[in-house]
Amino acid sequence: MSTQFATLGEGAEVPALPVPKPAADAAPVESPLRLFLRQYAESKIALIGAALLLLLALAALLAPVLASQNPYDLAQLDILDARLPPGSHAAEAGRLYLLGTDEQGRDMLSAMLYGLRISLAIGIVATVAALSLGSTLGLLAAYAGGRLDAFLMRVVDIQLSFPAILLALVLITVLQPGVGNVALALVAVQWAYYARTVRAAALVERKKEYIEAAQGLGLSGARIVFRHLLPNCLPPVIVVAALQVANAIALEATLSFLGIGVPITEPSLGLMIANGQQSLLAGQYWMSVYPGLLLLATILAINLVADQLRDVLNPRLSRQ
Amino acid sequence: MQTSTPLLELRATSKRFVKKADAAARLARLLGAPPAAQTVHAVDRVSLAVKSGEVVGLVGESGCGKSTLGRLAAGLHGLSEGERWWQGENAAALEQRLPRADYRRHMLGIQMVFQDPYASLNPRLRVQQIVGEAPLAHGLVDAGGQEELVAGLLRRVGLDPQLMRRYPHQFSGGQRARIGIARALAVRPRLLICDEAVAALDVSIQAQVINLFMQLREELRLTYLFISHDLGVVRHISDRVLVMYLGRVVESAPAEAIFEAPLHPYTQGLLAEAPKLEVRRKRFVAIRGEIPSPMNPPRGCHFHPRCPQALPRCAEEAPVLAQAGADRWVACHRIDTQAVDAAASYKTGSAGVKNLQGGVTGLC
Amino acid sequence: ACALPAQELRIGLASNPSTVDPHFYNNDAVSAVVSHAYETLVALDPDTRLVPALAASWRAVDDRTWEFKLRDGVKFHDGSSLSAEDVLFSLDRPAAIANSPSSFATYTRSITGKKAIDRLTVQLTTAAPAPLLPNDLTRIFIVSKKAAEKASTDDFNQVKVDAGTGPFRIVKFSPGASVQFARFDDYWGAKPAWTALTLRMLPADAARMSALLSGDVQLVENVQANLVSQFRQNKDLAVFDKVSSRVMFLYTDHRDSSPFVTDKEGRPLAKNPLKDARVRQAISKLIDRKLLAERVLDRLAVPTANIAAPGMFGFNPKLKPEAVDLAGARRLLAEAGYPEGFGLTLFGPNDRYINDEQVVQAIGQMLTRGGIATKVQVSPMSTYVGRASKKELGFGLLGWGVGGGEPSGAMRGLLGAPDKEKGMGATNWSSYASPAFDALLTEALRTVDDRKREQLLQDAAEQALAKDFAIIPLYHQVATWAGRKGIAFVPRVDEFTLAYQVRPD
Amino acid sequence: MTTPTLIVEGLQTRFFTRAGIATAVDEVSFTVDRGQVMGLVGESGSGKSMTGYSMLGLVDAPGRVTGGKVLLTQRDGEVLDLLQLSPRALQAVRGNRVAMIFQDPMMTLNPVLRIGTQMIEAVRAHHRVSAKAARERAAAALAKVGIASPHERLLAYPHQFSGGMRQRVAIAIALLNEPDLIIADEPTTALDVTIQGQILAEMQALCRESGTALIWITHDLSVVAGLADTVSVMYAGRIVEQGPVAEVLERPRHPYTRGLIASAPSRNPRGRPLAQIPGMTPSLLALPPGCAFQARCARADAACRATPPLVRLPERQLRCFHPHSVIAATTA
Amino acid sequence: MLAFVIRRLGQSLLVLFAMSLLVFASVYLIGNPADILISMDADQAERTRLAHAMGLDRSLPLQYAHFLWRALQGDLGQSFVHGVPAVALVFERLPATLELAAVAMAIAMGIGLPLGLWAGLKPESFAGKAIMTGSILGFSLPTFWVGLMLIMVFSVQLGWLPAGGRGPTQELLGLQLSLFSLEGWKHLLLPALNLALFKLALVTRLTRAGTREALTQDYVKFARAKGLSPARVVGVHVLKNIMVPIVTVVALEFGALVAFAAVTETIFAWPGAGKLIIESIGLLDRPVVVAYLLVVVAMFTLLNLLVDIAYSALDPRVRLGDAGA
Ligand SMILES: Nc1ncnc2c1ncn2[C@@H]1O[C@H](COP(=O)(O)OP(=O)(O)OP(=O)(O)O)[C@@H](O)[C@H]1O
Ligand SMILES: Nc1ncnc2c1ncn2[C@@H]1O[C@H](COP(=O)(O)OP(=O)(O)OP(=O)(O)O)[C@@H](O)[C@H]1O
Ligand SMILES: [Mg+2]
Ligand SMILES: [Mg+2]
Ligand code: NI
Repeated sequence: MSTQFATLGEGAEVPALPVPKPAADAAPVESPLRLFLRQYAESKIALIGAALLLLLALAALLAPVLASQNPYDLAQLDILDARLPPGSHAAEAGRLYLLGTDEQGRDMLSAMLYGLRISLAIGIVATVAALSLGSTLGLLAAYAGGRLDAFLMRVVDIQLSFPAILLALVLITVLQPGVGNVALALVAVQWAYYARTVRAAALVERKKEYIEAAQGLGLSGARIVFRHLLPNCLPPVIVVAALQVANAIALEATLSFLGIGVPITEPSLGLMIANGQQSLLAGQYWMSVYPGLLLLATILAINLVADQLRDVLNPRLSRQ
Repeated sequence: MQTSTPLLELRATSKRFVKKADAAARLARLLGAPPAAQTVHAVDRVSLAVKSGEVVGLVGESGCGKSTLGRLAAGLHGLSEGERWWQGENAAALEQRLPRADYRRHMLGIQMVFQDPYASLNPRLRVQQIVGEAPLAHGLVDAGGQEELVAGLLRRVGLDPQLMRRYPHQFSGGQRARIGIARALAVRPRLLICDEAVAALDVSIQAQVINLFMQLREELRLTYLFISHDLGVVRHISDRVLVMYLGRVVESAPAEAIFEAPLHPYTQGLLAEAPKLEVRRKRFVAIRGEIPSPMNPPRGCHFHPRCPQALPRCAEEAPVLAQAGADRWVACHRIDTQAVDAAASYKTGSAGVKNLQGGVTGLC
Repeated sequence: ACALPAQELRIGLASNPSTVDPHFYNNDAVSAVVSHAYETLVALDPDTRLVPALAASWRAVDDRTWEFKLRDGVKFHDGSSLSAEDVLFSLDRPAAIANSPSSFATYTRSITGKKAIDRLTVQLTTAAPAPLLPNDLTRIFIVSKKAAEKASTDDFNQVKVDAGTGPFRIVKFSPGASVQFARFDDYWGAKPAWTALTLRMLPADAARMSALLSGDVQLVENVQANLVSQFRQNKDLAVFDKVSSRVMFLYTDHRDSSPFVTDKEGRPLAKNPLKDARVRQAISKLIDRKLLAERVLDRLAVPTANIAAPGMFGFNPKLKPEAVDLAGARRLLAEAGYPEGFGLTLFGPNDRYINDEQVVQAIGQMLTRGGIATKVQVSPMSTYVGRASKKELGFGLLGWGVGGGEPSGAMRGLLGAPDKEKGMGATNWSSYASPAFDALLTEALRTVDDRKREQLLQDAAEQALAKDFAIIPLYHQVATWAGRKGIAFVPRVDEFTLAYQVRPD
Repeated sequence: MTTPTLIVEGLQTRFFTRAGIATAVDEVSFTVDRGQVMGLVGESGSGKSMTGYSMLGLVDAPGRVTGGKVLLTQRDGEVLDLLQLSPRALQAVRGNRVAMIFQDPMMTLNPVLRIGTQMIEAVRAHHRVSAKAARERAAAALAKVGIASPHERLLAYPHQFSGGMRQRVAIAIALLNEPDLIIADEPTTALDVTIQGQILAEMQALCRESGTALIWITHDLSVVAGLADTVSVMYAGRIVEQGPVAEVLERPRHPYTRGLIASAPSRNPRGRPLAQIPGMTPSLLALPPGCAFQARCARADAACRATPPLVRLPERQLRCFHPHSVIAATTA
Repeated sequence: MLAFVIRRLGQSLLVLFAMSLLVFASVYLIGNPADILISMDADQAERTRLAHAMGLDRSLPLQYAHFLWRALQGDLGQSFVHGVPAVALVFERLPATLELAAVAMAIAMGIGLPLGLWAGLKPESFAGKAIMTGSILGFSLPTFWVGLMLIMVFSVQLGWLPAGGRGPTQELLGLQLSLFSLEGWKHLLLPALNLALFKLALVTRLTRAGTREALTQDYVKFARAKGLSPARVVGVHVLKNIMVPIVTVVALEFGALVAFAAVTETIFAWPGAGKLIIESIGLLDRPVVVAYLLVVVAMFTLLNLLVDIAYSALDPRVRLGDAGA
């Protein structure tokens, strides 16, 4: 053996396994969150989407502060101010209706802010509830397997073979229209998607070696499911969920259009569009077009964000 | 023969993966459809004993059941048949007797190190959690001591402890392999089951990790079940080698013996096929045919359709693993006492080995 | 194409008639369509006065017997001639249709005996005096016995039978889409100007309005309210309107307690304030009917205090729409013991009447301003009616198309103290019960003399509406139609859109 | 002496990524003679595949070939510079004069198309022959790589084949048009030893018979040892040592080659620690100036901060300022 | 395969049973159909008669048992409103809906596939980005609103196309279709476009994703290495592979399309089954609601089955027998 190799060969026996100073050291330690944010920020249009969404969410949140009128308080409405075009002044108090009024004399701007609130709330609450329910069941099915799995998946099959809009239609007709019930119907419509997606993801993840490693380390089932399995199954579902928020909002609008959405006295954006469309032919475009634009902007923003989320969270891409 | 009880012992264990036929499938079968239920005999009545301090190598081609056997040994798969003994106690009986948590803690002595450096680490946990979670969960260490423990482990596997706040994706393949090893070491195992633990690594990194394994063996008195399809690696670190073919062990012998003088025709073929650095301009001549599916393995000796020396009997009767010398076992109808005697004398020198090989072929 | 006489008329309907069997489903949408091909003995003119149709004349032989003289020379579409046999058959057929969702038998039930005196004379006897029989017979279409004897509803729908006498014959019925007619050239009366007629079912307002605007149809019914004034100014279009017999009102709960009546904070009340007539009157005073009509309903409403529309038999000119009177209302509320007001939920449909949900909201606003904290809840008619008829609601908006030419039927169903035997109060969601009113109405219902009966009906209306404030009448809807220029149309109180009253001009 | 089938000169391929420019193939030069086998070895990410792709214009964005020459001498003597060809002309060369085989037999065949379709299209892309004739040719090629009843097999889908058989199909496709050069990118890495043995045997025989030149990309030195005539060792995009197999493997001179060979278990006594190269392969994005191996090299000094040139010695080419002397023999 | 079909049919029966139970109970909860159907003039006697005639005077379990018994004999009851067998009614309206959905799907595929391919092949180009942004719009716009806009622009403003209704129909294989005349197409175009918009966006995005995925696959590189023309690589190797997920989604979405047609049909007065179901829910015409949903679910199931079979045809790797879950 040559002298050169001696240094290599024998040197290794001493505990000094040379600690590699990898190139990675040069890069700052990047938490997944930071990495995520950096990757997210790579697309300009997605950033615009996020900013828009943030703005809209703020507007919705602060609606009571921002709005000049509480559109849900019948006492504040004046039928004499009904259907005023944008920029009109109220008959009595002389206040300005920047975007006009609806058939009840509601200030469109205020109503839209409140409507956005309802639309977003319904979209988010329904999606989060459906996500929680669906992913818990999906996870359970995947981890437990056997009869429970078979049973749950049959239920999912049944649910999925039923057209969503019709289910919602029947459900709300039974439950009576109302914000809560619309959300409930949307949950009933959506949970199965999540259950199926999470189950599929969990079945894939469960086969991965880190789960076996956790089992080998004697960790409890609950710990494995919630600490190891769940966080790794969620990313694909979160992307779906972000899109589903938009979908839920659109579905709620459609239900409102069919006359069984949220209460007429607390209109969501969808309901405002649906009601306002009556006035379109009459040239009173503002009652429908402005909420329509706002809804469009909202859904667009959510979609943009979700799209980028999908790219960033895509397991295939995130490896690199 | 052995006086001390083996650390881990598998007695005639089998693992079958069965796809159960549901009502619809049974109905379809009644209506004349071909049976859909399929059984994979991944491991077929394999016995295995690992003595304390030993390195047992397990080789075989893809799909022959190495990983399954490893998982059986580690307790990650339930046994379809047979018994598993750990430190002289039947694991099944132990599980009955002990409370769940105690049983789990008791069995921590067996740990696995996995092949895929990407899939074997939870991508959403920091190294500190990956390595330190189990000791904490089992009360081997308290929350305050976790960091110190992890630092020590990382140092031991040759990683900078400062890296413990990082996530797996921020490491190279070799570093990840080390993290996987540190994770296993964290619960103070006695036996490490390494399933292709170096297969995914580059040559230069592979050497580093193999050295680490050997170093740890010395320092921590570890015992290994080392699964690999790389004969060179197995030869290098194993004391004893098992050769598997289609769910069965076909040969088991001390490493030197098996590499110098393989008895089973399959082992012989395997060794002949393995490319070697030394050989130049070799004419490759192959074992014929493909590996059959474990779903419907050939009758009799699983290897007989590809065996250049097959007897009519091989197609009918599965050979049992019979002793063929000191600590040597082989499952082949060709090997009889003669060969066993010859095998017993393999240490007499290279001439003896040649004789043996001649002897075996001479039987044809 | 100009040289030819006007050929095809296409009309956009707002409804979706489910059948063309004239006896299957007692429903205005169906009857309006079927009226093109089938006729009744007695008809209603555009102002819902009785006029002869297939019966050239009729008279009350005595209190319990009516005699109808049929028109001679009337031909059915199948070629046979109208005879008493056909009339008797047609009177029997409704009761024979077991699965009718709403049976015409209601109108023939009072008839206990019928006989053909001769080929063109029919005599009908009733158990009790039945002054309304001719009115009821405006609902029963006469079909050819020969053609219809063995025909099922399905045969009618598939146009396998053609059993009417009307100016048009049905050519094709496409459910949910259209009904096609051809002119019946042997029609006994004035021939329509159109050789072909298509009634398209376009219930969605937007589709119907744009169909008119784009010329797909020449006439539509139920012009979308907020388009009326615009259409009036459009020189390509002509708008026709008529105060309809449909009256809109609020029913109020007269029971001791009512599920949705609370105090202002939403807590349940021990006593139901709506039981107090003063409270009901106060509510009536709080509602600005004029504002409703002008702002919410685009002038498609005429404030009322009656059930019968102005000009209709039984209309009481003494009852004047209550004027807004906030002070008066407050005083009444205070007198009733609710100086601070109380809480209410107002229910209503959102898919049935002109701007119904807007009306409900506007009334909510008006009551809230008057101190009665009002919540508003609307739902599709199907669920609304379901709950209301179980008397789960207590306070809501309802409309009633007063059919048959006089309001006695409406009063009986709406205001009569519920009594199954007498057929009273079937739709009395207010649970109003007044012996005085019941006495007047019962008397009216057996008075054959028209003058006396009208007086009784007017008195009954005054009792229920002006003294008891049993329900709160709001307004009569104005029915609208719009046609392309060059079309003349005679609007009708009963809102029927009849093509033979459309003429090119 | 005839001109070599392939002369590659100064080939360079770069990836223009967001994070920076990665030079995946840098100044790579080599020649392959007719009927010869060249082994191209190196660790993962060293640029072996990219070298192969670059020659055939198969580098995907954001990568681009940024320099060099790839001269192919066809059997009829015509010389083409593959990097200068129009896309159409290159298309005519691919799969025809130069064929390529990929690593993963599970992925290289289109799963939804029949084997026959995939073979026939390869013939008809380059030759105006009837479908029938193409089919015959495909069947013949299958038979040549040892697949029984080739005509029936043409109707099968890839998933009905085992990994080894699929790789044989890929080889058969490469052979279809009797190319001058085959680039085989780790075609046996995913296969079992026994199957690998079969395929190596077949390839060897085929090249000998047809005079096709072969570039065999692998990370396994022992495969090269048995199969190749010459070997090029790559490290971080550059060829660091090149020469006849016997020379390079017996007497490695570059520290990297030497470390690589020394770390093979078979070169070390059983049970003793393996000789090892410290550290790990650098990221191409953060490559230090000069010799890419310097950080891991025991012999590195200040000189190594400059890029070592490719030194042509007799029987050997080297890229190192401090090569080992020839005398240092094997360790075994 | 056989086991698979049996399993699917078994599941479907289960679904159908659950569905009928659900709908039955729902409609019962909503209200009494008699209340809404009957003329306001009707007295209590008439109301009682009607309730009895419809069997509504019995308890819910009894009603359901009766329904089930009749259903097992193939009779799903008569429509309360139309007085004809409910199933016949549904089947009478279904062709219009299927025609609409099929044309919409054809539009979605015919436009979405090329757009998606383009965007997938040139993801960084302006056109590629524009297509993707456009597809987000397609996702975001509520159907009913788009429908209204289409009417406003194309019928009212421009007067090119009719605003609603269905054109003349002709019979083909027992189906009344309006595809055979210019007038029919004119009526069909707007609603089909309206219905197609969402799916168009979906197909575009799916195709793009699939294309991008396929382009990174070794077999595409191998196809290029074989010297195939780009047209063949994209047209055969890429396209055939992305067809697998697209066909699945599209076929499943066809069901959703049929369901969502309810909205479009309402706006465009299209006399299809969707409009029927909306009206029937409004009128509490229970037999029709039940029959419609059962037919739709059966259709869904059939589609699912067909998808799976198509799947195994498109992707030879898929074996139906072992589709366990
Ligand atoms: N969960 C499972 N379900 C069904 N079959 C399985 C399962 N796990 C393994 N098998 C089958 O059991 C057989 C043995 O698999 P195993 O993974 O043990 O092989 P191996 O020797 O480790 O192969 P490799 O070298 O490819 O890792 C294979 O045919 C495999 O398909
Ligand atoms: N799309 C890309 N963007 C940036 N860099 C890339 C890209 N594709 C490849 N590379 C770089 O090119 C280098 C060479 O890759 P190549 O695939 O040729 O390596 P290889 O030697 O074939 O490795 P292996 O043995 O793993 O196949 C790699 O280091 C990789 O980082
Ligand atoms: Mg394995
Ligand atoms: Mg490579
Ligand atoms: Ni399944």
